Amino acid sequence: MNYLQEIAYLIGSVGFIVGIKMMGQADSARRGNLVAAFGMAVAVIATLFLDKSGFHIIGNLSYILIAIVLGTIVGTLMAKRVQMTAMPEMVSIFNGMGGLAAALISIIEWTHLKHVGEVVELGLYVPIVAGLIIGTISFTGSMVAWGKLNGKLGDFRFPAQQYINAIVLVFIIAAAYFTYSTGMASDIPWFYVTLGVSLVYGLLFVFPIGGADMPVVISLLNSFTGVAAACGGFLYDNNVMLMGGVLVGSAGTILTIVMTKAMNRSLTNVLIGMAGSGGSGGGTGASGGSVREVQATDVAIMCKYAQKVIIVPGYGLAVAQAQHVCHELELLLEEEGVEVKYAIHPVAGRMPGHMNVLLAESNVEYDKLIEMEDINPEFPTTDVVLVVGANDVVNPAAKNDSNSPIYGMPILDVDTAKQIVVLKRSMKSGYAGIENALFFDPKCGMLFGDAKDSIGKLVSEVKAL
Amino acid sequence: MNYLQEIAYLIGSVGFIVGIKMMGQADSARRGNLVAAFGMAVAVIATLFLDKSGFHIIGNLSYILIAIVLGTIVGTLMAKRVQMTAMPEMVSIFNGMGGLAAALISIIEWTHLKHVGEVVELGLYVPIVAGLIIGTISFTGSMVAWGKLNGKLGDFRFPAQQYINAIVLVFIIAAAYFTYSTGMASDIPWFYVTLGVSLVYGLLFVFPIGGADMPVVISLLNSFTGVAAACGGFLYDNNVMLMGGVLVGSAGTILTIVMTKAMNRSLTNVLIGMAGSGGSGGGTGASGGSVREVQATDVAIMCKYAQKVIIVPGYGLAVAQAQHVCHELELLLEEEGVEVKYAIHPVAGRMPGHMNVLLAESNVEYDKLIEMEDINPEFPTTDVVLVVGANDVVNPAAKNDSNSPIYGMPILDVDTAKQIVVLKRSMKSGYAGIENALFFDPKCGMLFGDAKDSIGKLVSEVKAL
Amino acid sequence: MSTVFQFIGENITYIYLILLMAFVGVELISHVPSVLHTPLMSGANAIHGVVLIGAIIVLGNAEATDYFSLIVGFVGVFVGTLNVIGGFVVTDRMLEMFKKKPKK
Amino acid sequence: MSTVFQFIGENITYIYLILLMAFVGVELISHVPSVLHTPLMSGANAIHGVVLIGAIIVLGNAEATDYFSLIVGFVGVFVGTLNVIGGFVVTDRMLEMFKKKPKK
Ligand SMILES: NC(=O)c1ccc[n+]([C@@H]2O[C@H](COP(=O)([O-])OP(=O)(O)OC[C@H]3O[C@@H](n4cnc5c(N)ncnc54)[C@H](OP(=O)(O)O)[C@@H]3O)[C@@H](O)[C@H]2O)c1
Ligand SMILES: NC(=O)c1ccc[n+]([C@@H]2O[C@H](COP(=O)([O-])OP(=O)(O)OC[C@H]3O[C@@H](n4cnc5c(N)ncnc54)[C@H](OP(=O)(O)O)[C@@H]3O)[C@@H](O)[C@H]2O)c1
Repeated sequence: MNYLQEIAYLIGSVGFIVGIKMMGQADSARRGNLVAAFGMAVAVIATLFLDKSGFHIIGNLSYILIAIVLGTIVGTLMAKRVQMTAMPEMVSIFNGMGGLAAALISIIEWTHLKHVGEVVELGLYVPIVAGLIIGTISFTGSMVAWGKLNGKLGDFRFPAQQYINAIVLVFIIAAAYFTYSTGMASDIPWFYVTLGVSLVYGLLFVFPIGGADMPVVISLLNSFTGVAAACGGFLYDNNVMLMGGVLVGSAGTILTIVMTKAMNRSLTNVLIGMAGSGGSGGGTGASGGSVREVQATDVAIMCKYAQKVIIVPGYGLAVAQAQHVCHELELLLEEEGVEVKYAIHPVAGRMPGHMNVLLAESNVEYDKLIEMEDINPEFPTTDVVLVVGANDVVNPAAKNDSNSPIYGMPILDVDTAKQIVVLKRSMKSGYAGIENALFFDPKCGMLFGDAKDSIGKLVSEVKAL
Repeated sequence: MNYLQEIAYLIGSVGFIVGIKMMGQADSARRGNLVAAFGMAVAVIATLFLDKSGFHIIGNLSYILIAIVLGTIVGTLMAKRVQMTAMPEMVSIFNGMGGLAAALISIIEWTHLKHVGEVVELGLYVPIVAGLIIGTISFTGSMVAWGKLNGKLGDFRFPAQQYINAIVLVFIIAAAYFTYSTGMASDIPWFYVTLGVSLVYGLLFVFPIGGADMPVVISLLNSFTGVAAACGGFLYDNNVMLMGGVLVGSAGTILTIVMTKAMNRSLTNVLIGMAGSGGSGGGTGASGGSVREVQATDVAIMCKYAQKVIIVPGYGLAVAQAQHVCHELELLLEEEGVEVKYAIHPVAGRMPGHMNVLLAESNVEYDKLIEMEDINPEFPTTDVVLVVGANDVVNPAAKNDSNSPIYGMPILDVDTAKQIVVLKRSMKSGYAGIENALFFDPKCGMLFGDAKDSIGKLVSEVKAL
Repeated sequence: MSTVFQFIGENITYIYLILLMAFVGVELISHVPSVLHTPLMSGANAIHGVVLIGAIIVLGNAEATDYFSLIVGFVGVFVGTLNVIGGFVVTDRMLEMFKKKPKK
Repeated sequence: MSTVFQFIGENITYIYLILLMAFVGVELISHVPSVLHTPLMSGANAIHGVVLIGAIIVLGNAEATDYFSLIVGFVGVFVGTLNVIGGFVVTDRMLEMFKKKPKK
């Protein structure tokens, strides 16, 4: 009955790979998550009840089970209770917990080594200290990201931050080296110095980055925690930890890069904190042309007698929590025989898939959410485009103005439609902090006001007509 | 200086992976091939001059080098001399050589085992016999494929072929088992029986499959040879053979499936030889409507005064070797200010990428070859479509007629263009052996004759105008 | 230099495993539609919770009198479980919203 | 059953390597445009020529008097080299034709 544990770990590893693969396609994504969870369950059970020589119940089983049960209850409650829009915060917390676990493992293993004497084996030391440093950075970094996402922490920049951060990083590595070279003999507890400075580094690393870039940061810290888990795999010669950790490490890194690319940014650009102003700050635009303000009544008439209406949701829709009333409007127009679709820009909102999550929450059908490439050819045959709290994703500067910071980003070609109505509160700019020439387009009318209020008015006007 | 060989093998393996990855993108494909070749060179050199303990020149170096030099000369000459259109045949031969090499290795290792006595270790025997069987099948199968591709061998079907093939396969496995269980003691040389029957199976396996399906078969045999190479990797505990072999085994299998999918077939469907008639046989179509024949002069006028002409190349273009004159026509029209593009259907011709290879040979610019998804929206704004020796890939039955064998295959939507001219020799059907309603479309004119002749006439007419 | 070679040589299998797994990760993610980025991030987050297994091993090996290891290990298992369970549940909730509604 | 388990357990690293490599192969190919199928097939064909290394090992280990092994091994190395060299050269020729021409 040997080798059962190895086989269970193999199943776990394959479960992770297949799970991630399935999660990459919309129709199998949810099952993919279950497959990965199944792999995890197999691996955990194999750890509890097997060892290299066969069946063997692990020590301190009762404590372990209590901790697992507690963790399960708390984790489930947190995950179930969280609001849809607060999901990234939740991911950030859980990510931090993983980093913390990795760091705690390293701490315990280190204290065990104390009994061994002065010389530490390199093959043992490297995974311990790497797990410590990376896990700790991931932990405090995630906590800061969480604080920023829920608005508790603001941006915090200090002069020469990049250089200071680099120096701190060098110091961590030096401390880790001293820990090794002096072993237990030194007066200074270098190991705990390494720990302490890593904690600080995690804070310094995330603090200067703009709040709106947190999804990217979380994805990066996610891959850090993966690497920390892989260190544990080395340490215990445990294949499933190694495989799972490396998989998340590499997948997370690529995901981070893909995410920044979709926002037309580079990773370094995000990391050294060159984000836009975050949120709806920025200059008040008042360029050459004049703006045409429209009233809800007019818009209601336009929509009701249109053949085809496309709704372009953006960050403002999320801020205003206007998704439900937006769905109401959609249903109402459909009853009137109007064809209604949503045009989903990949980076509309503040996290990838933000709009899908939001609209799905209000029960909009998945088929109605059309991705950018597919909807762009449809605008010329569209009578009315309603731009609800979106700005950068419909900014023609991305195409025309090679000096614009968003130049080159693919956008939704709303200006080819017959009529455009923009729902926002003011002429303020969006995330990128730049003006939008679309608003000055003669075909474009502005319906000022909070998105939820405006759409609410549209609904009652359409009903009243 | 230990471990150098392992590191070289690692470099080789990574070279293979990176090479395949780069070969998957048009702009890096050629460099990818070089990367893979570099990986191979490193691995071969490491085998000649290193072993597990460091520098060590392999025995019989002179013989080995002679064989390598001979192989290099012959291989290069063959590869350089072959006509573009005969490339699949060439690949087939080389693939067979790989299979043969794997089989020869197994034969030698087996004769070495003879000295060991009656009991063979299972861990040694399995890779030897698997390499033998798979390598042999790949060898004879590839030779048949080669013969079919260059027209030396016809299709050859016999009753109940699937069952006979299955029985032969079972017999191979039984013989392999007897080889193992009786060891060297048996009167019957089971090992050589296994070899012989495998040789036959390779023939039986490929004979019934239609000549036009050979690209698929070669791809499959390709993955077989990969697996045979991986067996060698097991046998010698050699990582680069293992990795390279497994990579080709899995990549080849998927490639085979992707290829059959592009042709709207299933792999089983191909393998049990249910191909179309192959070539331009098939029924003579004469459905309800009437056909409009046109003359080269008319077509020349249409083209010359068009704004935009799209050429749809098909198998007939390859048969007629009309690529060069086609390019001439294209240049001529461009001089007249006509916009000319080529619409490339993924399975036009008889091998994937057939049209690209052919047109590239005649120096058509890569930018002018537009893939199906991208060109389909352009047809409505096109004045003249020239369908040159293509048939199935423009057959509207794939969309309209759910009983048609090609129903569901994506096609080029030429019928949305303003005018269509089809260049072919007769009303005969194409590969799928079915009628084409397009030819009866009022917008469609037929210019009968060999494609090379017809286009030649068009060229002189356009010049004369 | 030769110590580096030796290190690589001795851990060659690990290196193969890590390299291959890294390739798998990269290839799996490169072609994912951006809509699924957030759920994927969340799912990957749950997977690195496999570090829980390390915490279990630590706690399982702690002596009955080694209160430091027991307490820290207990916390480790607890937060590790949080990562795993919370991660999978949140991902499931996100993905639930992508499911196609049955047509009325 | 338990012998199967034992076999798997003893060769677990091989199994990981094979599985991962198979995943890599599948992922690498799944998204390839069909234009490149033939060159890719040809390139993969050249790569399995790595079996040449096995032939070299066999010929390298053949005794000076073992004519059977010498001859068969020689043929093996020869055909293996054909596969490798011919494969890469043909692939290169195919891909040469895909290169973008400089604009006139
Ligand atoms: N999706 C991601 O993963 C992600 C992550 C980080 C950054 N980003 C970036 O975020 C931007 C997303 O573009 P976007 O077009 O969705 O948003 P945006 O360009 O940030 O514009 C949002 C607009 O919504 C309006 N708004 C705010 N609150 C509103 C309310 N209550 N009612 C109505 N309107 C309201 C604001 O104008 P008023 O103040 O005048 O109302 C603002 O101009 C891109 O630049 C993208 O690169 C995306
Ligand atoms: N690409 C691949 O990998 C692959 C592999 C295997 C099978 N296939 C299959 O092959 C078919 C390819 O479609 P296709 O449209 O390219 O070809 P097709 O449907 O086979 O039609 C070719 C047409 O060319 C004409 N033709 C033959 N020789 C000619 C000549 N010298 N001059 C002018 N015309 C000539 C023939 O008509 P006439 O005899 O009247 O002249 C025939 O109708 C698909 O069904 C596909 O599934 C493709």
